[in-house]
Amino acid sequence: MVEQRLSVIADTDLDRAGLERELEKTWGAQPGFWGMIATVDHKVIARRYIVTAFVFLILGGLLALAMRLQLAQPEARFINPDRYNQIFTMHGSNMMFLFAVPVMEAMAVYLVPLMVGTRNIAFPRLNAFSYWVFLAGGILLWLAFLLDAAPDVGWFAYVPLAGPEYGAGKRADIWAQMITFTELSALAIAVEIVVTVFTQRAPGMSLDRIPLLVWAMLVMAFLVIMAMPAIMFASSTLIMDRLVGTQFYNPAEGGDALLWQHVFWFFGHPEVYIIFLPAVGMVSTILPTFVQRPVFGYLPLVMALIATGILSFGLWVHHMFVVGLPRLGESFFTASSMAIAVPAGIQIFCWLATLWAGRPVFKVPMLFIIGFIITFVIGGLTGVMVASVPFDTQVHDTYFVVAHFHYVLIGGAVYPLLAAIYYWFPKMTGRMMSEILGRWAFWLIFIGFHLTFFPMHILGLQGMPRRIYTYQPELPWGGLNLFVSLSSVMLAAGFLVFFIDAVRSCVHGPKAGENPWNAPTLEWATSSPPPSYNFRSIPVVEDRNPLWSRPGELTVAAGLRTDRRELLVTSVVEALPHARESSAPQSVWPFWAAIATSIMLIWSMFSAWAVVWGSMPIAIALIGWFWPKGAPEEES
Amino acid sequence: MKRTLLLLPVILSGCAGVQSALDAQGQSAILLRNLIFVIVIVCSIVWLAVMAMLFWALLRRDRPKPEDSRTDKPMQTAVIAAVAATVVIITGLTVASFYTTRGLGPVPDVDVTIRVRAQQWWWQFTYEDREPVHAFQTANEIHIPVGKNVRVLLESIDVIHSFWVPSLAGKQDLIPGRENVLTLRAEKPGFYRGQCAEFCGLQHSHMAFVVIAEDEQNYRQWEATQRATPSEPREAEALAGKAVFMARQCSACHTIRGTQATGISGPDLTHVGSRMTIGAGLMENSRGSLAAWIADPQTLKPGNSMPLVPLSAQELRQISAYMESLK
Amino acid sequence: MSASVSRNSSIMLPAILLILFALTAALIAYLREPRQYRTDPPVSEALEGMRLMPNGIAGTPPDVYFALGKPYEKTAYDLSQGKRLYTWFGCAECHGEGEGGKGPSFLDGWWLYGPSMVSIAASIRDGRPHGMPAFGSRITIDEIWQLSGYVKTIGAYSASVNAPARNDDRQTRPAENRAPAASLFDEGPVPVHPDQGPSP
Amino acid sequence: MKERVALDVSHLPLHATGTASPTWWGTCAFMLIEASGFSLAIAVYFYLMSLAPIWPIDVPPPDLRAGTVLTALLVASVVPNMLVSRWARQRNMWRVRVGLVVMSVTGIVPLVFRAYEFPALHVLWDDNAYGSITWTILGLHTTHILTDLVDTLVLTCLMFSRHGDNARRYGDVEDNCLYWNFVVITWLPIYACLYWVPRL
Repeated sequence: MVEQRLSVIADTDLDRAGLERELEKTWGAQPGFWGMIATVDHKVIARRYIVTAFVFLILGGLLALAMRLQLAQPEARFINPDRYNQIFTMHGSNMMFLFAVPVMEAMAVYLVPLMVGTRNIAFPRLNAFSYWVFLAGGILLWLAFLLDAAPDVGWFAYVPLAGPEYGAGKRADIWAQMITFTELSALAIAVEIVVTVFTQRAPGMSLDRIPLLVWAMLVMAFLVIMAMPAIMFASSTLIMDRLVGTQFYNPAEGGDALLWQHVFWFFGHPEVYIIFLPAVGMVSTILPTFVQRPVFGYLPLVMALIATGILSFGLWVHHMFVVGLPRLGESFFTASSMAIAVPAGIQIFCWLATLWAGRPVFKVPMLFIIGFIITFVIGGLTGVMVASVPFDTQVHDTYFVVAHFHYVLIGGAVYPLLAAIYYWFPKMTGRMMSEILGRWAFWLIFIGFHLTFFPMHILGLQGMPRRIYTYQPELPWGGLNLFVSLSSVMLAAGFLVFFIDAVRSCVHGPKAGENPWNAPTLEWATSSPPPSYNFRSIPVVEDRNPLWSRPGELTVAAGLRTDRRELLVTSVVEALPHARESSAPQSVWPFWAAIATSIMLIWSMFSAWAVVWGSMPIAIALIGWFWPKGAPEEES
Repeated sequence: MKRTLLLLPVILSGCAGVQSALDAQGQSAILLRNLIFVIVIVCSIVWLAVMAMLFWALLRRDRPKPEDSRTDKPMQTAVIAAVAATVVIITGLTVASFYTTRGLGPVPDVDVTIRVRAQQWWWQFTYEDREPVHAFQTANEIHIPVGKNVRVLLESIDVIHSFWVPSLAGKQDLIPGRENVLTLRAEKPGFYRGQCAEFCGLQHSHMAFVVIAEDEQNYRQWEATQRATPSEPREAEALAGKAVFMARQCSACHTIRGTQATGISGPDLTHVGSRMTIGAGLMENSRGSLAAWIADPQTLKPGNSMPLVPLSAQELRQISAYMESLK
Repeated sequence: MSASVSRNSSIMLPAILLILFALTAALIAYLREPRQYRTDPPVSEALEGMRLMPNGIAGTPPDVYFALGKPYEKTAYDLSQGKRLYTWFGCAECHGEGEGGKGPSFLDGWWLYGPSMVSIAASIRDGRPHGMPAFGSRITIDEIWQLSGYVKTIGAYSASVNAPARNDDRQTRPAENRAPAASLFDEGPVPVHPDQGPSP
Repeated sequence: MKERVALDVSHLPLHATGTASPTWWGTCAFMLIEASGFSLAIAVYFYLMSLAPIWPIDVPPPDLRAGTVLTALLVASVVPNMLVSRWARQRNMWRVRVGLVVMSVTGIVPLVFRAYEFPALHVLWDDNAYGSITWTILGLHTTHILTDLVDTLVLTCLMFSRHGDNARRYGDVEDNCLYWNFVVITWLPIYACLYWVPRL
């Protein structure tokens, strides 16, 4: 087929404009609806992912406000208990599986290829597939909620409450299958990230020159790969118990209710770090830009990321301190849960040192990072508290824990995420966000957050359990609950300002140049927003902060073809160029494969035979996906 | 009994510490509260120290040039010192919690053994005795002697629940297919509220109970009363209520010892009139609240297992009178 | 994929998507379960009004039963409540887990008084000759309907996705949602069981 | 920004092979996911075993014949598999074609024995927890054999089509061989676990 082509075009034969034209012709998406469905551009898919995830954040936030309305006064009748249980289950599942994990992965999908200096993510079609599957899972869950069939068993779905005997109807099945959808998409992205980082880094970007965000995303991807099979196993066995009568969780037939908790938390604890590590990477990447100094302690920071990743698999039992496990085991898990504070401490101290040595510029992303440090340290310290078995027996499943994990998840992950949005918004859209609205958003969110969640520590110690839809007027919780409910309005207002700013800036924001913050990493070496091919020429990296070491100049590689989607494959450790590999062109088959997968997964809530019959369309779609079409990308 | 009734308004008017880990009145709760204070104080100091470092780092003047590497050495030392301090503190807290756990270990001498069977959404308590005839059942309320070790055997007959009386001890789950044990020991007489702390379905919010700690003599007296079969009601209305109770759906689910009511799916009502609350801590026990509960349990506690039994107003009055008479 | 196909598909695709979405919605809507915890006293009074044929087999359920949308044999919640009541009211003492004992079996697919809801409910409420006691004074009418719906699933001829699954207990037969009666019934004609009490 | 050319890559091959190829790394990542799944399933097997007073619950240990023959077959299949992999590395079209046909057959035969393995367990998936976990593990492994078989069949068709003679196809064949080795290797601990642990 090579001989049929008129000529092979290499970038060295063209001038700048001609090169850009040729690259756009090869990499650009087809116009129209069809092209939109078929696109495999990592930036387009990541933008969709991010927008979808933020839509789920808004929906989840509205659920939280509804819960606060119900709890504002004792014995309120605003929401009935059945709906309330659905709401808090939806809030937790939605925030964990449809917002936090996907949004962090979406940031990785957007940023990792740009930061390692390549033209697209590895397995771009898998990437498209992953988005469609995620969307289907989200729609399934929310549709169920609208139809009064949402799961009502908590985001942790403990058996036997979620099991066949006590979980009547399809509610728990919908939860379990939503998990399968989102885990499928998460696993796909994890594989892409690992392979992108291992094989597609710009020449010269050896392991010790990888940006910290990319390191964080790499560790996160490994956590996904090792932890998510556990929840897949859990949700599948739950559905099997409910549908075909397996006995995994039936103590009378040799099963065990605690088995669920072990498997769920074996996933559930790493899950927290799947959300938190990317946030840490964001902080380590944004902070140096706003102190105009390289981060202090690159190596300890990388080691801390890896150590956190490894330790996160050794502390799932601290979610089960009150189930009556042997004393010795509990002591071990106390020690390991406490030990994870050490890598967290290393990170905090390295950031403080960076701040101390640099010249801080107080722009909005920087404000969110300072807010993050203040808030996350509290969350980390309350984490140390609940890691202690005796302490935990008093606060487990109370509002103290609610306060703790909101400090960790909002303070520890959402603040850095908002910083990241303010920081990379100019790169993603080509426009700056408003500094004034940004400050309003920050202060409203920061103050609103603390006023909302700090009193919950006290409520927990005063004996208020979690997941209650109401409480009696005789109990001394009314005042604080009202206060918390009012404060949550302020927090919500902060997010409202943020969303207004984001939408407004998309259209009216001042134009951003290539590198508005004078940042050191490669994503700022291309135009804002980046073209479909990311970089005109693949950069060659000679330094950890390539844009600072040689201001105004970029060393690049030449000799890539432009008539097919071509990128460089480099070695794992040294990033020496190995080959010019092609990247898959766009295709609609990932979309059809996702539709076929969705049909199979939803059908399988009703009949086990769906696994057999539903697999056939999936197989057909996958064959269509991989069957060669004679495109230049298939040459070798 | 009179004392109980006198104190009733006190507990129901919500005196602080009714159900609070900070208002510790039991042996283990006191140990736990001390540990909580120690850890919270240590952590607060750590947080203040980190904040001091943060603000110093943010606000200090004379900044070195970015390429100046003379600051690297002291920074390295400072970070290493801070990490070492973290390790020391973490180790200290681990040791402290280890010793607290040891202090909470099982005790050899037990004076009272209570078997708890949690179910959606109430608590069944059985006071065990070597002679089975002396064992008796109550619901959503236990009495314990002050200063004595009480062993609580925890079982669940449906989903997972958690037994938690914060003023007396930390919580412990009740898991179907397993049995857990908890020791309670109240150091002061009083009323301690407990509540289910593991999400157990629709009415998880209304699954409370009361622990009444009283001195040995009062406790023995209460125990003797509970063990006895209630006498025939004297009031005519209550007597009529008994007839209605036995003829209608009530007796299919509830037991009243000494009568033909032997249902087992609802709480044992043998001495329901002596209890402080009804509906698993939902309402104060009075003739009026009993009537309200029996008239429409599904509005007061939607989804609970007690059905709405159609009764005439007169029947309702009679049954409530009968319930109240069962002291 | 050729250009012409793709042009057609660009019109077809949104349609297909919408249809899929609507189908999913319809499927879930069909299975939605508005859970009713409280039966209004007038409704429960009306639920008492079933009319039975003189021979005691089959009859007409009250109008309110249809007005409610036949919840007791359709919604998963009511069926699972029925299953709990089956244990609580000691049905298993005579009928086992459906295999029968002193009373007739439900699993064999034979219904002495017909498989209609109204005759099952009437059997429970009013009792039957040869040993089935009347539970009308022991169980409220909505509970009787819930129980009937459940009993019907035990002996159903085809599996229902709304039927409860296995209990967290010893298993003595396949779960209701896998239609144990159908599978056992398929094993061949079952002779009249003299041990399960006489026929009406 | 000014660009300075520091590296010329025009001499590099158009396709990465072996461990340099992203597909190879992708296959490895998926194998890691599945290995996590298998390890977890085996961990659950031992967890349930530790709870049971006797293991297997209520039934004799599984019959060895079908499982052992299958194990022998799988281990033996590694030889042709390695040969196909080597021929693919040498880009020997005809040998690869023949080898793939052999491997397709080698994929189908274990499935026949697998069909006898399920009854050899003497337990159904819904009898007790032992049955559930053994059926799940066997089923999980069967889907792996099936997936690889479908992959091999499609590849065989591809190699006989005009798309066959292409370095990418040879790379795909190598990855497919790698995956088959994974399927065989994961089976060994599962075999030990299902068939020999109950005999200890």
